[in-house]
Amino acid sequence: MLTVKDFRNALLVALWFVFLTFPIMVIKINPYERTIIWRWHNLVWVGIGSFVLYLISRIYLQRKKARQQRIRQGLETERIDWSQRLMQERRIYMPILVGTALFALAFPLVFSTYQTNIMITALMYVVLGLGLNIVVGVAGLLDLGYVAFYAVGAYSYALLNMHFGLGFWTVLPIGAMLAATFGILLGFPVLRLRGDYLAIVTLGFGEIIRLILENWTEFSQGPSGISNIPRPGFFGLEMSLDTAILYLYYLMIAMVIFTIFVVNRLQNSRIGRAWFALREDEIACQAMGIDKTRTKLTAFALGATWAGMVGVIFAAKTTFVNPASFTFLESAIILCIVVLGGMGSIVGVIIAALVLILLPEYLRAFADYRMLVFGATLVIMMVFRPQGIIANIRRTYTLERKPEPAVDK
Amino acid sequence: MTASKSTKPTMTTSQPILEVTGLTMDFGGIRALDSLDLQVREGEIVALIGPNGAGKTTFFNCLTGIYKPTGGDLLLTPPGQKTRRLNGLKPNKVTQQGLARTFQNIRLFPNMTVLENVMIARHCRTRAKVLGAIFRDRRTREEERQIVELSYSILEKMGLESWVNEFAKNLPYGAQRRLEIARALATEPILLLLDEPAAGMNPQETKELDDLISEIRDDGLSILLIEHDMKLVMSLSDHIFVMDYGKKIAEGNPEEIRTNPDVIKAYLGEDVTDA
Amino acid sequence: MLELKKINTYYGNIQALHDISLSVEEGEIITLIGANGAGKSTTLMSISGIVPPRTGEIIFQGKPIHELPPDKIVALGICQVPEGRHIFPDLTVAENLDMGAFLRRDKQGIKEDLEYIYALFPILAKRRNQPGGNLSGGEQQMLAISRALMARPQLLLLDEPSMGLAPLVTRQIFDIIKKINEEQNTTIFLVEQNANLALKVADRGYVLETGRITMHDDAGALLINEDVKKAYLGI
Amino acid sequence: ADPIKIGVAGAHSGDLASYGLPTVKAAELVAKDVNARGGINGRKVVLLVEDDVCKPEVATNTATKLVSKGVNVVIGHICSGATKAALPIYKASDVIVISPSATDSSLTQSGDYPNFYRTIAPNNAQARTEVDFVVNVLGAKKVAIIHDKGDYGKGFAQDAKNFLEKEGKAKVVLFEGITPGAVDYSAVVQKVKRSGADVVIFGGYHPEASKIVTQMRKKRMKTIFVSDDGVKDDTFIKVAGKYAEGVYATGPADVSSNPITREYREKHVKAYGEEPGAFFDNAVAAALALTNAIEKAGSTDPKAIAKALHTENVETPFGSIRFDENGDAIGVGYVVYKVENGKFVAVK
Amino acid sequence: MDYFIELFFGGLTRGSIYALIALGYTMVYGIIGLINFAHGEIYMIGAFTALIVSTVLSVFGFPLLAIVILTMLAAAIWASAYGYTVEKLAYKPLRNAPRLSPLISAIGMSMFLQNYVLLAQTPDFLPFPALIPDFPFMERYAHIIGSSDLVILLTTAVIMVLLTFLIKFTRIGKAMRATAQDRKMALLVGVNVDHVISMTFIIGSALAAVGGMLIASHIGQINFFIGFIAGIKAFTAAVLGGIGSIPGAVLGSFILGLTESFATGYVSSDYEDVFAFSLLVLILIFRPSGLLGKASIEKV
Ligand SMILES: Nc1ncnc2c1ncn2[C@@H]1O[C@H](COP(=O)(O)OP(=O)(O)OP(=O)(O)O)[C@@H](O)[C@H]1O
Ligand SMILES: Nc1ncnc2c1ncn2[C@@H]1O[C@H](COP(=O)(O)OP(=O)(O)OP(=O)(O)O)[C@@H](O)[C@H]1O
Ligand SMILES: CC(C)C[C@H](N)C(=O)O
Ligand SMILES: [Mg+2]
Ligand SMILES: [Mg+2]
Repeated sequence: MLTVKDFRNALLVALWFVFLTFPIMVIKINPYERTIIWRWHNLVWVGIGSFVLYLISRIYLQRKKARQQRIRQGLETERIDWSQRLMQERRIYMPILVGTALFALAFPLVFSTYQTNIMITALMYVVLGLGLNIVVGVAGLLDLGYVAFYAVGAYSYALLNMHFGLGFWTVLPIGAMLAATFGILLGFPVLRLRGDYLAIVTLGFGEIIRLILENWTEFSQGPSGISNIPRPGFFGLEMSLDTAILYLYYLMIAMVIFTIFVVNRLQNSRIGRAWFALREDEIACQAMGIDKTRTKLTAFALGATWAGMVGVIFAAKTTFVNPASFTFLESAIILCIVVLGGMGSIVGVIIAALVLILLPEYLRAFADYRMLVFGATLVIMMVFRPQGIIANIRRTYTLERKPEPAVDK
Repeated sequence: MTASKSTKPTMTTSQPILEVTGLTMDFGGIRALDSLDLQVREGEIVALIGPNGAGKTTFFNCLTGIYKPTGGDLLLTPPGQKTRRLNGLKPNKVTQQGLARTFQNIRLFPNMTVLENVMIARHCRTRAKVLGAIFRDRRTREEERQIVELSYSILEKMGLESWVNEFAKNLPYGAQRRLEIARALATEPILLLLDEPAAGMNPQETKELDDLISEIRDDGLSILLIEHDMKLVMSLSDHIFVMDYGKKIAEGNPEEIRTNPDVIKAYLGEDVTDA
Repeated sequence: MLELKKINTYYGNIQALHDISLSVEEGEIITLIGANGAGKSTTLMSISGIVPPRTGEIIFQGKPIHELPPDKIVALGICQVPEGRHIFPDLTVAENLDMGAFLRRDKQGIKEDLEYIYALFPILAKRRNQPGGNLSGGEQQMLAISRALMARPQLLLLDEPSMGLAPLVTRQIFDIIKKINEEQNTTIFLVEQNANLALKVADRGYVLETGRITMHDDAGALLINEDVKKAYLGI
Repeated sequence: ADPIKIGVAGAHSGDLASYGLPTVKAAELVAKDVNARGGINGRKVVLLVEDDVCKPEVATNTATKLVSKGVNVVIGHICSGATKAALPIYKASDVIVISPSATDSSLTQSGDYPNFYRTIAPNNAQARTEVDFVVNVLGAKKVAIIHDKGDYGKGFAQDAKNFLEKEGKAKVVLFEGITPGAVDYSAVVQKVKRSGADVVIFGGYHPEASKIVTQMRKKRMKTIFVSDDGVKDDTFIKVAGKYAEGVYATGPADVSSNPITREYREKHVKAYGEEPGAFFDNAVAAALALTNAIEKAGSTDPKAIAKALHTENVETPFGSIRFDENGDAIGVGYVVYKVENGKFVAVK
Repeated sequence: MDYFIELFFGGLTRGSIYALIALGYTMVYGIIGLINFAHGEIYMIGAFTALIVSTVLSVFGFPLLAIVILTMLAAAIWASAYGYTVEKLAYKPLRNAPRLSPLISAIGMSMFLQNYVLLAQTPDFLPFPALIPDFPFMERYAHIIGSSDLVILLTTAVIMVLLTFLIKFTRIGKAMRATAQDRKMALLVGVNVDHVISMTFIIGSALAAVGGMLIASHIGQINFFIGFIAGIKAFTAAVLGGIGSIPGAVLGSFILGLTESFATGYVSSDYEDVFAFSLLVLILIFRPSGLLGKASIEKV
């Protein structure tokens, strides 16, 4: 299968990486003592590693090519993408759906409080992902400052609770509304910016919010943050930690279901179509009578609403907020969830959120290699599935003589 | 189209529905439109021809709000209604007033299905809001049903019904052109603007397009057409405007234009049989 | 000069060309006609190496070129004026023309050719310092053809040069095509929707239907062929 | 008998790992000793080490994980922010926490966290020491205070400002936060210069401190630079080089002559082949205090342990200590150091 | 007045630093429309390589001048090699992918490289030797502008002129512009697009490395995270100036540097970044394509 040429290339690749990583992998200096440690063994590892990886990638490519060849010769039918199959065949996805639902319900009963706690975090990111998905995936507005709205939600609860003693359930809608308001305030001036200009402005906005929280001590208690935020209450019931986490878990499950329901309906509505169209071609969109600014604002504000709600939940879950939780990296992770999941695809976003949030958590055993692996995973996933885990499928309509739309999703 | 519009217009006595006076458009130093005057009457097919770069597309862009004209007036008078100015309106407002267009370079929504492409065009004639979309109340459901039905019937008429669930980008070129027209029709326009609909079509396909455009007119729409295919222009138009350097250099019926020496010199060339 | 031997071209898994074989002799004008989506542009893209064929061979002046990258193919003297013109929008007209001569190094020759082009299309001379993106459709088409000519190609591939052009200009362009062919002895491979016009200037013609060559004859003969008339000439 | 589970939480990976890892090692060394002695009251000690990367939101997960594994007591967390986020979870499960390094004043002084103890003095004690030094010893009349906007640096700076203003002996002429990681601090430095301050008090860590000192000296400014224990780290001197000369920094009292300190530092070198890192002594103190308290309490009942912590003295690298009603270690304080000839030397 | 001048020069230095990084951002963006988040990491790797090489050289007893020159060369070479490899691994396979996929790949690359250096070297700050000595003739002005500030300013100016020349008048420059505007057509006029894109990454990375070395020597310390913050600021500067435009990147950087300097000097450094980003928002509201970016009305 592998030819001599492949081996020669592998050797060249290995040599290149040996050269490339030489200063950083091999030489370790101690600038204080002015001593140098030469770690030649690293060189060997790099060489062998890149040699093997190259050969593996060759084999993978060859296999893929061979399969295409066979398809062309009619020896093999084309494999439908598994994600498409998953979504289209009721026979497959119904059992999965039921299974997932049962698993989700039983989860905290089967696993430890810690696992449940992690899962709550993951579920929060599911909702954040779905919220940002409206903005980025559906409406095509690249928002790198989504975390700002998350912060607005979290601080709404922290501050309103601290000053006025408002409870979780009161603040949940208030936080959502405040975030939406911020979304609209920001959206007005900047939404006419194109693509990446919008991206950097939203990034800036995210930073501005965080810096204000950090510096305006009188308002937000600055970097030391606000602590002792109460967990969500349940008719004034005293709850132990375990129960509180259990309660929060089911709350998040409900929240996820609610979000999926709303996002799904929105996508398949008049507004959802307008968002998709806007992503495709703004000028044609306007020529079809769609108010660009207003449609974008709606998407922005709705996305922010969700961030606001999750923000409130975040504050309630950690019982402590400080500005350090709302850095650009957070926005980047949420964006990764959306893109990795497959822009505009609800199921994809859910899977991606679970993977991206649970992965580093379970990789914790690898300690230092965790973020290295995380970064590499992002790159590899994108290279092999650039359209995301599950490419979005547009709703199709079946029309009989008497047309009646039927949802195929 | 919808039943209300099926009365066939009388050709000559009808009112102008579009009245353009002194339209001027400058790009930096370039004057792309130079006090252009033009009218379209109800039920007419009016052609706009002229050399490349004469400003025809620019005129469409001014009309539909994509460019803001430097000067002049754009007046629209829907049949039986008051006259309104289109100057400075945003593109979406113009569409709402009853103007719909196609683009010289096709601008479909490539990753949406054919049906959805048309459904989008119903946006400006429907009202469902966020809450309606979430709760999907009776009115929203009814509205959605109507959108689908109407869009489908338009596609049928354009001979695109076999493609409904196909991505727009996967359609053959000719079908994409037709889809663009279908999409424009779905906005319920009173005046349809077509920018070189026959470009890239072979003579056979052009002939089919000819029939299609006449049919649309027979449904009661007025049409303003930019086209370089003289066969199509001559056979379809009731009235022709000829532009050069942003100015009108001639107008008249096809026969007058065909023999107008200015037009021959600037645009047609000596021998018009091939083109 | 150019020979396509049983080429098969794919977009992903969709096959656009099936066993296309054709040949072009030095100094002639051949034309490829066919309906929308027949695969005309794909044929040209395969020759230029942008969408290389998966199987089959393309031989240019005795050398196989189907595995060469596009820039090497251009270097051999095959230039294409693609469908939709593809003007560099932010380069000026002059810079666009300059890009056409990207692979040439003879400063003097480039200068002469530039003069020749400005004489051929005076409007381009007038607009030489304007960004190409602001030109009208017709002006852009002229610029696109001129840009290809700046490479002094031996084989010029033209994809629907008349699309969107005023009748007068269309005729001008066809005159120029003939002129280039005669004066500079440039071989021309013309893809056209306007089959009437194309067959009139061409020596030979091929008919392409859904990715397969279905007919091949002298241009004159095709012009009077009943099937061709019905399907492509709209008569 | 069941082993006693001691959680060790803090930053063990990422950019702050160097603050957290020495604690793990300290805990390991102490646990080894205890187990070699046969454990506490016959029960072996096991360590549950968990990483929180110094992030509050991660710290809550870490804490939950430790609690659900049934820890009896926790050594950690390392950063004040993370500690604040984690404490309510321990509190809800009645777990005693003792930190070697979290210095935020409110952790002990707000009364919110009765289960919290620490073997390092709070920021305001440090600020107190520093302000006294600046005003009384250096005789400063105008003081510029800058900080790195972080929870630690700003907290400290704020405390210093409060003390200065309350006493009114010196004027605070500038109080500003700088952006950590910025490429250049010349504007702030100019501003300090213009303010005419005789002394700069900086709250934050050594990377920023060395940048600022360097830029000040490069601009030929002679303003005295005084900073906190985030700066009292040999790395500071190494990075700032000659510009470090004359800089003052507060830090835990020099305990290198204490036999316990020496003992554990030697053990560290033996076990890991290098000198221990930041907060090692504090962490050893924390581990010793905890194990001692459990032993004295005779059980892992939190109330009993708490009582022992408050009442029973224990020998640590900082001498014989116990904890006051807030949870601060009595007898652990700060002294002022000055960089002289490339070394931190305690100022008498 | 003195104070103003001091702040002004401080701002200029800061601006030059941003500019050296911003140029790479803007070039890559101009050509493949990608916000190359990993660019900041290339800058960091350049600085690390410089530190390693200069230490090794000085341990071996090379004279200062030789150290400076060899270090700069080594930093540029290795940073270019990283830039080249990153493009080949993480972006090239995504040429025809949806627009955001390469962006995520870039974010992943950025995390990977940060942690790679963290693991292979150290998470701690390391002192960086002052490669630029204090020039005696600058002593009189030392309270206003230091020797390394001067060198940074001059380097930026020279690089900008060279780069403008490269883009405007050389073959590779023309090829870059053509590729940036229409990749398919560039192929059809005979441009080797892969080669041009690689070259863009190589040049941008080399610039970043030079920047990394100068800045590290100016500040006197580095760690694995320096690329991130500087990268974000540099990117902001590039957008401010009109992304894709070389002079724009430099102008944007100076404006950003000066704004930050004056904001700190006359208002408060607490809100230094708030000022920077607010300025960005404000400028983009009035000039949606940045200061020198083309205000493109799309022709339809
Ligand atoms: N956005 C713009 N900026 C600058 N100049 C423009 C712009 N749009 C059009 N022009 C100029 O205006 C003139 C008219 O262009 P327009 O596209 O309207 O021509 P046209 O009549 O549609 O030509 P064609 O038949 O070739 O499509 C041209 O010279 C063109 O260069
Ligand atoms: N980039 C692409 N991806 C997928 N399919 C394509 C692509 N380009 C063309 N096709 C398909 O390949 C077939 C041949 O297209 P091609 O553009 O070669 O036709 P053509 O004969 O040039 O038509 P036209 O007259 O419209 O220019 C068509 O079915 C088309 O849909
Ligand atoms: C030095 C840091 C690791 C801890 C710091 N003392 C704090 O309270 O956050
Ligand atoms: Mg036009
Ligand atoms: Mg074609």
